[in-house]
Amino acid sequence: MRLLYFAHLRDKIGIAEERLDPPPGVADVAALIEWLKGRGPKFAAALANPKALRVAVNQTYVGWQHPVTPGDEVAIFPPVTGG
Amino acid sequence: MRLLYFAHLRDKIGIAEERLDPPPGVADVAALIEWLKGRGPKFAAALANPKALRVAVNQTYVGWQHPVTPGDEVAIFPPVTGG
Amino acid sequence: MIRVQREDFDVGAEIEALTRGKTGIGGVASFIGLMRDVAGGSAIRAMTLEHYPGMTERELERIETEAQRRWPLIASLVIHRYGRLEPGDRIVMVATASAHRAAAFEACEFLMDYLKTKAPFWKQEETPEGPRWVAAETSDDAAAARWTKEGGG
Amino acid sequence: MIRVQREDFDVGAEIEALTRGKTGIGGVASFIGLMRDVAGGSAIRAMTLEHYPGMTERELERIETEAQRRWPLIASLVIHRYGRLEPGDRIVMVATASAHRAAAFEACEFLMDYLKTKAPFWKQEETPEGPRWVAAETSDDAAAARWTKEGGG
Repeated sequence: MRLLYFAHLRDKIGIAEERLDPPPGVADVAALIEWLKGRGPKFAAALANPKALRVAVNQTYVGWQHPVTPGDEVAIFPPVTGG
Repeated sequence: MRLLYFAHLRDKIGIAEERLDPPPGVADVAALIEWLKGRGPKFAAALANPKALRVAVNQTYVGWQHPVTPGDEVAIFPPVTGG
Repeated sequence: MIRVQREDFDVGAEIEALTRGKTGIGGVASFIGLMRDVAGGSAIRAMTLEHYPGMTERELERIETEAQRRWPLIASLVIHRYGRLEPGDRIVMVATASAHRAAAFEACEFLMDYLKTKAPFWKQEETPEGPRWVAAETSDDAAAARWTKEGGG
Repeated sequence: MIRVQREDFDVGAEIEALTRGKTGIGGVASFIGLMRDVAGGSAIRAMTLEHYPGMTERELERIETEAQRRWPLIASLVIHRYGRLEPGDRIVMVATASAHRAAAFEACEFLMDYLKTKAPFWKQEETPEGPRWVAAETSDDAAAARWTKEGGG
Protein backbone atom coordinates (compact mmCIF):
# COMPACT_ATOMS: atom_id res chain seq x y z
CA MET A 1 0.00 0.00 0.00
CA ARG A 2 1.24 3.46 -0.92
CA LEU A 3 0.56 6.13 1.69
CA LEU A 4 0.72 9.88 0.93
CA TYR A 5 0.51 12.77 3.38
CA PHE A 6 0.02 16.41 2.40
CA ALA A 7 0.35 19.93 3.80
CA HIS A 8 0.53 20.28 7.61
CA LEU A 9 -0.18 16.56 8.02
CA ARG A 10 3.05 15.80 6.20
CA ASP A 11 4.88 18.41 8.29
CA LYS A 12 3.61 16.85 11.53
CA ILE A 13 4.28 13.26 10.51
CA GLY A 14 7.59 14.18 8.88
CA ILE A 15 7.01 11.87 5.89
CA ALA A 16 5.54 12.73 2.48
CA GLU A 17 5.17 9.21 1.17
CA GLU A 18 5.78 5.64 2.31
CA ARG A 19 5.07 2.04 1.34
CA LEU A 20 3.39 -0.02 4.04
CA ASP A 21 1.89 -3.47 4.53
CA PRO A 22 -0.82 -3.09 7.16
CA PRO A 23 -1.91 -6.34 8.83
CA PRO A 24 -4.81 -8.20 7.14
CA GLY A 25 -7.34 -6.97 9.71
CA VAL A 26 -6.91 -3.40 8.44
CA ALA A 27 -9.62 -3.56 5.79
CA ASP A 28 -11.13 -0.07 5.66
CA VAL A 29 -10.12 3.58 6.01
CA ALA A 30 -11.18 3.83 9.65
CA ALA A 31 -9.10 0.77 10.62
CA LEU A 32 -6.15 2.07 8.61
CA ILE A 33 -6.19 5.44 10.44
CA GLU A 34 -6.41 3.67 13.81
CA TRP A 35 -3.50 1.42 12.89
CA LEU A 36 -1.42 4.40 11.67
CA LYS A 37 -2.06 6.24 14.98
CA GLY A 38 -0.44 3.32 16.77
CA ARG A 39 2.79 3.79 14.85
CA GLY A 40 4.10 6.56 17.10
CA PRO A 41 3.34 9.90 18.78
CA LYS A 42 3.75 11.94 15.58
CA PHE A 43 1.12 9.83 13.81
CA ALA A 44 -1.15 9.87 16.85
CA ALA A 45 -0.99 13.67 17.03
CA ALA A 46 -1.36 14.31 13.29
CA LEU A 47 -4.35 11.96 12.94
CA ALA A 48 -6.03 12.76 16.28
CA ASN A 49 -8.97 14.78 14.90
CA PRO A 50 -10.91 12.77 12.28
CA LYS A 51 -12.97 15.84 11.27
CA ALA A 52 -9.78 17.55 10.11
CA LEU A 53 -8.83 14.64 7.84
CA ARG A 54 -9.76 13.94 4.23
CA VAL A 55 -8.95 10.60 2.64
CA ALA A 56 -8.60 9.63 -1.02
CA VAL A 57 -8.17 6.05 -2.19
CA ASN A 58 -6.69 5.80 -5.66
CA GLN A 59 -7.12 9.58 -6.07
CA THR A 60 -10.85 9.61 -5.30
CA TYR A 61 -12.42 11.00 -2.10
CA VAL A 62 -13.81 8.21 0.09
CA GLY A 63 -15.62 7.86 3.39
CA TRP A 64 -14.32 6.08 6.48
CA GLN A 65 -16.02 2.80 5.67
CA HIS A 66 -14.37 2.56 2.23
CA PRO A 67 -12.26 -0.65 1.85
CA VAL A 68 -8.49 -0.47 1.48
CA THR A 69 -6.44 -3.21 -0.22
CA PRO A 70 -2.69 -3.79 -0.52
CA GLY A 71 -2.41 -2.33 -4.03
CA ASP A 72 -4.12 0.96 -3.15
CA GLU A 73 -2.74 4.49 -3.15
CA VAL A 74 -4.13 6.07 0.01
CA ALA A 75 -3.74 9.81 0.59
CA ILE A 76 -4.53 11.53 3.88
CA PHE A 77 -4.67 15.31 4.02
CA PRO A 78 -6.33 18.31 5.68
CA PRO A 79 -9.33 20.12 4.14
CA VAL A 80 -8.23 21.73 0.90
CA THR A 81 -7.53 25.46 0.52
CA GLY A 82 -7.04 26.07 -3.21
CA GLY A 83 -8.78 28.51 -5.53
CA MET B 1 -37.95 71.58 -26.51
CA ARG B 2 -35.57 69.13 -28.13
CA LEU B 3 -37.17 65.82 -29.17
CA LEU B 4 -35.12 62.68 -29.92
CA TYR B 5 -36.38 59.38 -31.36
CA PHE B 6 -34.34 56.16 -31.44
CA ALA B 7 -34.27 52.74 -33.09
CA HIS B 8 -37.50 51.56 -34.79
CA LEU B 9 -39.37 54.57 -33.41
CA ARG B 10 -37.09 56.84 -35.41
CA ASP B 11 -37.53 54.61 -38.48
CA LYS B 12 -41.34 54.79 -38.19
CA ILE B 13 -41.48 58.52 -37.54
CA GLY B 14 -38.79 59.25 -40.10
CA ILE B 15 -37.07 61.86 -37.91
CA ALA B 16 -34.15 61.40 -35.49
CA GLU B 17 -34.31 64.78 -33.82
CA GLU B 18 -36.42 67.94 -33.93
CA ARG B 19 -37.01 71.19 -32.06
CA LEU B 20 -40.62 71.80 -31.09
CA ASP B 21 -42.67 74.27 -29.11
CA PRO B 22 -45.67 72.35 -27.76
CA PRO B 23 -48.62 74.52 -26.62
CA PRO B 24 -48.57 75.61 -22.95
CA GLY B 25 -51.16 72.96 -21.95
CA VAL B 26 -48.64 70.19 -22.72
CA ALA B 27 -47.09 70.05 -19.26
CA ASP B 28 -46.17 66.41 -18.70
CA VAL B 29 -44.91 63.38 -20.64
CA ALA B 30 -48.39 61.87 -21.14
CA ALA B 31 -49.72 65.13 -22.61
CA LEU B 32 -46.65 65.47 -24.82
CA ILE B 33 -47.11 61.98 -26.26
CA GLU B 34 -50.81 62.69 -26.93
CA TRP B 35 -49.95 65.95 -28.63
CA LEU B 36 -47.22 64.27 -30.76
CA LYS B 37 -49.71 61.58 -31.87
CA GLY B 38 -51.90 64.36 -33.29
CA ARG B 39 -49.09 65.52 -35.59
CA GLY B 40 -49.77 62.89 -38.26
CA PRO B 41 -50.35 59.19 -39.00
CA LYS B 42 -46.64 58.26 -38.64
CA PHE B 43 -46.53 59.72 -35.12
CA ALA B 44 -49.89 58.14 -34.25
CA ALA B 45 -48.66 54.70 -35.38
CA ALA B 46 -45.22 54.91 -33.79
CA LEU B 47 -46.56 56.09 -30.42
CA ALA B 48 -49.74 53.97 -30.36
CA ASN B 49 -48.64 51.47 -27.71
CA PRO B 50 -47.54 53.25 -24.52
CA LYS B 51 -46.17 50.01 -23.02
CA ALA B 52 -43.63 49.85 -25.84
CA LEU B 53 -42.33 53.36 -25.14
CA ARG B 54 -39.61 54.55 -22.80
CA VAL B 55 -39.14 58.25 -22.11
CA ALA B 56 -36.12 60.14 -20.80
CA VAL B 57 -36.19 63.82 -19.87
CA ASN B 58 -32.76 65.42 -19.82
CA GLN B 59 -31.19 61.95 -20.19
CA THR B 60 -32.92 60.42 -17.15
CA TYR B 61 -35.74 57.84 -17.30
CA VAL B 62 -39.06 59.34 -16.21
CA GLY B 63 -42.64 58.22 -15.76
CA TRP B 64 -45.65 59.54 -17.66
CA GLN B 65 -46.57 62.13 -15.05
CA HIS B 66 -43.12 63.74 -15.18
CA PRO B 67 -43.31 67.45 -16.13
CA VAL B 68 -41.86 68.71 -19.40
CA THR B 69 -40.73 72.29 -19.91
CA PRO B 70 -39.60 74.22 -23.01
CA GLY B 71 -35.86 73.85 -22.31
CA ASP B 72 -35.98 70.03 -21.89
CA GLU B 73 -34.35 67.35 -23.98
CA VAL B 74 -37.02 64.64 -24.31
CA ALA B 75 -36.11 61.26 -25.80
CA ILE B 76 -38.68 58.63 -26.76
CA PHE B 77 -37.50 55.13 -27.58
CA PRO B 78 -38.41 51.43 -27.44
CA PRO B 79 -37.24 49.13 -24.63
CA VAL B 80 -33.45 48.85 -24.77
CA THR B 81 -31.62 45.82 -26.17
CA GLY B 82 -27.95 46.36 -25.37
CA GLY B 83 -25.50 44.12 -23.52
CA MET C 1 -14.81 53.14 -14.83
CA ILE C 2 -17.16 53.12 -17.81
CA ARG C 3 -16.41 53.47 -21.50
CA VAL C 4 -18.65 53.64 -24.57
CA GLN C 5 -16.67 53.12 -27.74
CA ARG C 6 -16.75 51.97 -31.33
CA GLU C 7 -13.39 50.14 -31.12
CA ASP C 8 -12.75 46.63 -29.85
CA PHE C 9 -11.03 46.12 -26.49
CA ASP C 10 -8.37 43.77 -25.10
CA VAL C 11 -9.86 41.73 -22.25
CA GLY C 12 -6.56 40.71 -20.68
CA ALA C 13 -5.12 44.23 -20.82
CA GLU C 14 -8.30 45.71 -19.34
CA ILE C 15 -8.30 43.31 -16.38
CA GLU C 16 -4.58 43.84 -15.88
CA ALA C 17 -5.01 47.64 -15.84
CA LEU C 18 -8.00 47.36 -13.50
CA THR C 19 -6.17 45.30 -10.89
CA ARG C 20 -2.54 46.40 -11.19
CA GLY C 21 -1.00 47.37 -7.86
CA LYS C 22 -4.23 46.70 -5.93
CA THR C 23 -2.99 43.74 -3.89
CA GLY C 24 -6.09 43.70 -1.69
CA ILE C 25 -8.01 42.20 -4.61
CA GLY C 26 -8.67 38.48 -4.15
CA GLY C 27 -10.93 37.92 -7.14
CA VAL C 28 -12.02 39.45 -10.41
CA ALA C 29 -15.30 38.36 -11.97
CA SER C 30 -15.86 39.35 -15.55
CA PHE C 31 -18.36 38.90 -18.32
CA ILE C 32 -17.82 39.37 -22.02
CA GLY C 33 -20.80 39.52 -24.35
CA LEU C 34 -20.14 38.26 -27.88
CA MET C 35 -22.20 38.59 -31.01
CA ARG C 36 -23.94 35.32 -31.90
CA ASP C 37 -24.46 34.18 -35.48
CA VAL C 38 -28.05 33.09 -34.91
CA ALA C 39 -31.00 34.79 -33.22
CA GLY C 40 -34.68 33.96 -33.29
CA GLY C 41 -34.05 31.16 -35.77
CA SER C 42 -32.34 33.40 -38.37
CA ALA C 43 -28.72 33.50 -39.44
CA ILE C 44 -27.31 36.91 -38.57
CA ARG C 45 -24.69 38.38 -40.89
CA ALA C 46 -23.99 41.43 -38.77
CA MET C 47 -25.67 43.89 -36.47
CA THR C 48 -25.52 47.58 -35.71
CA LEU C 49 -25.67 48.88 -32.17
CA GLU C 50 -27.21 52.33 -31.87
CA HIS C 51 -27.12 54.26 -28.63
CA TYR C 52 -28.08 57.59 -27.04
CA PRO C 53 -24.80 59.46 -26.57
CA GLY C 54 -24.76 61.28 -23.28
CA MET C 55 -27.55 59.31 -21.66
CA THR C 56 -25.65 56.04 -22.20
CA GLU C 57 -22.68 57.28 -20.21
CA ARG C 58 -24.95 58.68 -17.49
CA GLU C 59 -26.84 55.40 -17.11
CA LEU C 60 -23.70 53.26 -17.04
CA GLU C 61 -22.16 55.54 -14.42
CA ARG C 62 -25.33 55.42 -12.36
CA ILE C 63 -25.41 51.61 -12.50
CA GLU C 64 -21.73 51.34 -11.63
CA THR C 65 -22.16 53.70 -8.66
CA GLU C 66 -25.08 51.58 -7.46
CA ALA C 67 -22.96 48.39 -7.69
CA GLN C 68 -20.18 50.07 -5.69
CA ARG C 69 -22.72 51.11 -3.08
CA ARG C 70 -24.10 47.57 -2.75
CA TRP C 71 -20.86 45.55 -2.77
CA PRO C 72 -17.35 46.18 -1.40
CA LEU C 73 -15.71 46.57 -4.81
CA ILE C 74 -12.08 47.57 -5.09
CA ALA C 75 -12.38 48.22 -8.83
CA SER C 76 -14.98 47.92 -11.56
CA LEU C 77 -15.19 48.40 -15.30
CA VAL C 78 -17.94 48.55 -17.91
CA ILE C 79 -17.10 48.81 -21.61
CA HIS C 80 -19.90 48.82 -24.19
CA ARG C 81 -19.36 49.10 -27.93
CA TYR C 82 -21.61 50.63 -30.56
CA GLY C 83 -21.56 50.54 -34.36
CA ARG C 84 -21.48 47.59 -36.74
CA LEU C 85 -20.41 44.20 -35.39
CA GLU C 86 -20.05 40.75 -36.89
CA PRO C 87 -20.53 37.29 -35.32
CA GLY C 88 -17.86 36.54 -32.73
CA ASP C 89 -17.15 40.24 -32.09
CA ARG C 90 -17.03 41.48 -28.51
CA ILE C 91 -20.01 43.72 -27.60
CA VAL C 92 -19.67 44.38 -23.90
CA MET C 93 -17.35 43.70 -20.99
CA VAL C 94 -18.00 44.01 -17.28
CA ALA C 95 -15.35 43.31 -14.65
CA THR C 96 -15.61 43.61 -10.87
CA ALA C 97 -12.80 43.16 -8.36
CA SER C 98 -13.20 42.56 -4.65
CA ALA C 99 -11.38 40.99 -1.73
CA HIS C 100 -13.63 37.92 -1.99
CA ARG C 101 -15.31 36.14 -4.86
CA ALA C 102 -18.97 36.28 -3.81
CA ALA C 103 -19.09 40.09 -3.98
CA ALA C 104 -17.26 40.14 -7.32
CA PHE C 105 -19.64 37.59 -8.89
CA GLU C 106 -22.81 39.23 -7.59
CA ALA C 107 -21.78 42.74 -8.63
CA CYS C 108 -20.81 41.50 -12.09
CA GLU C 109 -24.21 39.86 -12.63
CA PHE C 110 -25.96 42.92 -11.24
CA LEU C 111 -24.12 45.20 -13.68
CA MET C 112 -24.95 42.98 -16.66
CA ASP C 113 -28.61 42.68 -15.67
CA TYR C 114 -29.04 46.43 -15.21
CA LEU C 115 -27.09 47.30 -18.30
CA LYS C 116 -29.36 44.99 -20.32
CA THR C 117 -32.52 46.72 -19.12
CA LYS C 118 -31.37 50.33 -18.59
CA ALA C 119 -28.49 51.30 -20.88
CA PRO C 120 -29.97 52.98 -23.97
CA PHE C 121 -28.63 50.69 -26.70
CA TRP C 122 -30.63 49.14 -29.53
CA LYS C 123 -29.57 46.31 -31.83
CA GLN C 124 -30.53 46.07 -35.46
CA GLU C 125 -29.67 42.71 -37.04
CA GLU C 126 -28.93 42.05 -40.69
CA THR C 127 -30.88 38.89 -41.51
CA PRO C 128 -31.45 37.13 -44.87
CA GLU C 129 -34.93 38.72 -44.77
CA GLY C 130 -33.52 42.22 -44.28
CA PRO C 131 -32.78 44.44 -41.27
CA ARG C 132 -34.63 43.67 -38.04
CA TRP C 133 -34.72 45.56 -34.75
CA VAL C 134 -34.16 43.22 -31.83
CA ALA C 135 -37.10 43.07 -29.40
CA ALA C 136 -36.45 43.40 -25.67
CA GLU C 137 -36.50 40.12 -23.73
CA THR C 138 -38.86 39.78 -20.79
CA SER C 139 -36.26 37.44 -19.25
CA ASP C 140 -33.93 40.45 -18.99
CA ASP C 141 -36.54 42.41 -17.03
CA ALA C 142 -36.97 39.42 -14.72
CA ALA C 143 -33.21 39.15 -14.23
CA ALA C 144 -32.96 42.82 -13.29
CA ALA C 145 -36.02 42.64 -11.02
CA ARG C 146 -34.42 40.06 -8.71
CA TRP C 147 -31.97 42.71 -7.45
CA THR C 148 -34.89 44.87 -6.37
CA LYS C 149 -36.52 42.01 -4.49
CA GLU C 150 -33.35 40.93 -2.73
CA GLY C 151 -32.49 44.48 -1.75
CA GLY C 152 -28.81 44.11 -2.62
CA GLY C 153 -25.82 42.07 -1.50
CA MET D 1 -10.33 21.99 -20.58
CA ILE D 2 -8.35 21.90 -17.34
CA ARG D 3 -4.73 22.76 -16.68
CA VAL D 4 -2.56 22.55 -13.58
CA GLN D 5 0.65 24.48 -14.02
CA ARG D 6 3.44 26.37 -12.29
CA GLU D 7 3.58 29.15 -14.94
CA ASP D 8 1.40 32.23 -15.14
CA PHE D 9 -1.30 32.48 -17.83
CA ASP D 10 -2.59 35.21 -20.15
CA VAL D 11 -6.28 35.85 -19.41
CA GLY D 12 -7.11 37.54 -22.71
CA ALA D 13 -5.34 34.90 -24.79
CA GLU D 14 -7.06 32.09 -22.87
CA ILE D 15 -10.54 33.53 -23.42
CA GLU D 16 -9.74 34.23 -27.05
CA ALA D 17 -8.57 30.63 -27.60
CA LEU D 18 -11.60 29.26 -25.77
CA THR D 19 -14.14 31.15 -27.88
CA ARG D 20 -12.45 31.48 -31.30
CA GLY D 21 -14.65 30.30 -34.16
CA LYS D 22 -17.53 29.33 -31.84
CA THR D 23 -20.03 31.95 -32.99
CA GLY D 24 -22.90 30.37 -31.06
CA ILE D 25 -21.35 31.78 -27.88
CA GLY D 26 -23.23 34.79 -26.56
CA GLY D 27 -21.42 35.24 -23.27
CA VAL D 28 -18.27 34.29 -21.41
CA ALA D 29 -18.18 34.51 -17.63
CA SER D 30 -14.80 34.29 -16.01
CA PHE D 31 -13.20 34.50 -12.63
CA ILE D 32 -9.58 35.16 -11.81
CA GLY D 33 -8.30 34.53 -8.30
CA LEU D 34 -5.40 36.75 -7.25
CA MET D 35 -3.08 36.50 -4.30
CA ARG D 36 -3.89 39.07 -1.63
CA ASP D 37 -1.24 40.77 0.48
CA VAL D 38 -3.16 40.35 3.72
CA ALA D 39 -4.91 37.38 5.30
CA GLY D 40 -6.18 36.85 8.83
CA GLY D 41 -4.75 40.21 9.89
CA SER D 42 -1.17 39.40 8.79
CA ALA D 43 0.84 40.85 5.94
CA ILE D 44 1.66 38.03 3.51
CA ARG D 45 4.99 38.21 1.69
CA ALA D 46 4.35 35.16 -0.48
CA MET D 47 2.67 31.79 -0.43
CA THR D 48 3.33 28.32 -1.75
CA LEU D 49 0.58 26.23 -3.28
CA GLU D 50 1.08 22.51 -2.86
CA HIS D 51 -1.13 19.99 -4.64
CA TYR D 52 -1.64 16.27 -5.20
CA PRO D 53 -0.48 15.61 -8.75
CA GLY D 54 -2.79 13.16 -10.47
CA MET D 55 -5.71 13.60 -8.13
CA THR D 56 -5.82 17.35 -8.81
CA GLU D 57 -6.33 16.80 -12.54
CA ARG D 58 -8.92 14.08 -11.89
CA GLU D 59 -10.93 16.29 -9.54
CA LEU D 60 -10.84 19.30 -11.84
CA GLU D 61 -11.96 17.15 -14.77
CA ARG D 62 -14.75 15.65 -12.69
CA ILE D 63 -15.96 19.11 -11.62
CA GLU D 64 -15.80 20.44 -15.19
CA THR D 65 -17.76 17.44 -16.49
CA GLU D 66 -20.39 18.04 -13.84
CA ALA D 67 -20.69 21.71 -14.86
CA GLN D 68 -21.10 20.70 -18.50
CA ARG D 69 -23.80 18.23 -17.50
CA ARG D 70 -25.73 20.85 -15.53
CA TRP D 71 -25.47 23.82 -17.91
CA PRO D 72 -25.47 24.15 -21.72
CA LEU D 73 -21.83 25.19 -21.98
CA ILE D 74 -20.19 25.61 -25.37
CA ALA D 75 -16.72 25.84 -23.84
CA SER D 76 -15.13 25.86 -20.40
CA LEU D 77 -11.69 26.28 -18.90
CA VAL D 78 -10.09 25.81 -15.50
CA ILE D 79 -6.45 26.76 -14.91
CA HIS D 80 -4.92 26.39 -11.44
CA ARG D 81 -1.34 27.23 -10.57
CA TYR D 82 0.91 25.69 -7.93
CA GLY D 83 4.29 26.69 -6.51
CA ARG D 84 5.41 29.97 -4.96
CA LEU D 85 3.31 33.09 -5.62
CA GLU D 86 3.56 36.70 -4.53
CA PRO D 87 0.84 39.29 -3.85
CA GLY D 88 -1.00 40.28 -7.03
CA ASP D 89 -0.09 37.02 -8.80
CA ARG D 90 -2.82 35.08 -10.57
CA ILE D 91 -3.70 31.80 -8.80
CA VAL D 92 -6.68 30.41 -10.66
CA MET D 93 -8.85 31.15 -13.68
CA VAL D 94 -12.25 29.73 -14.58
CA ALA D 95 -14.09 30.65 -17.78
CA THR D 96 -17.43 29.38 -19.05
CA ALA D 97 -19.02 30.16 -22.40
CA SER D 98 -22.67 29.65 -23.31
CA ALA D 99 -25.31 31.02 -25.66
CA HIS D 100 -26.79 33.07 -22.81
CA ARG D 101 -25.33 34.79 -19.80
CA ALA D 102 -27.24 33.12 -16.96
CA ALA D 103 -25.79 29.67 -17.71
CA ALA D 104 -22.29 31.09 -18.08
CA PHE D 105 -22.45 32.94 -14.74
CA GLU D 106 -23.94 30.02 -12.81
CA ALA D 107 -21.49 27.46 -14.18
CA CYS D 108 -18.55 29.76 -13.43
CA GLU D 109 -19.63 30.19 -9.80
CA PHE D 110 -20.29 26.47 -9.49
CA LEU D 111 -16.79 25.64 -10.77
CA MET D 112 -15.15 28.08 -8.35
CA ASP D 113 -17.18 26.83 -5.39
CA TYR D 114 -16.40 23.18 -6.10
CA LEU D 115 -12.78 23.83 -6.87
CA LYS D 116 -12.42 25.60 -3.51
CA THR D 117 -13.78 22.65 -1.57
CA LYS D 118 -12.66 19.65 -3.67
CA ALA D 119 -9.47 20.33 -5.62
CA PRO D 120 -6.53 19.04 -3.52
CA PHE D 121 -4.52 22.24 -3.13
CA TRP D 122 -3.08 23.63 0.09
CA LYS D 123 -1.73 27.11 0.71
CA GLN D 124 1.17 27.88 2.99
CA GLU D 125 1.64 31.59 3.64
CA GLU D 126 4.89 33.35 4.52
CA THR D 127 3.98 35.72 7.34
CA PRO D 128 6.21 37.92 9.53
CA GLU D 129 5.68 35.23 12.23
CA GLY D 130 6.86 32.45 9.92
CA PRO D 131 5.17 29.98 7.59
CA ARG D 132 1.48 29.25 8.22
CA TRP D 133 -0.83 26.70 6.58
CA VAL D 134 -4.10 28.31 5.55
CA ALA D 135 -7.15 26.83 7.30
CA ALA D 136 -10.17 25.83 5.22
CA GLU D 137 -13.06 28.31 5.32
CA THR D 138 -16.48 27.11 6.40
CA SER D 139 -17.94 29.78 4.08
CA ASP D 140 -16.47 27.81 1.16
CA ASP D 141 -18.29 24.65 2.27
CA ALA D 142 -21.51 26.65 2.52
CA ALA D 143 -20.98 28.10 -0.97
CA ALA D 144 -20.47 24.62 -2.44
CA ALA D 145 -23.44 23.16 -0.54
CA ARG D 146 -25.95 25.49 -2.21
CA TRP D 147 -25.44 23.64 -5.53
CA THR D 148 -26.50 20.41 -3.84
CA LYS D 149 -29.64 21.94 -2.42
CA GLU D 150 -30.69 23.61 -5.64
CA GLY D 151 -30.10 20.49 -7.67
CA GLY D 152 -28.40 22.30 -10.53
CA GLY D 153 -29.26 24.91 -13.13
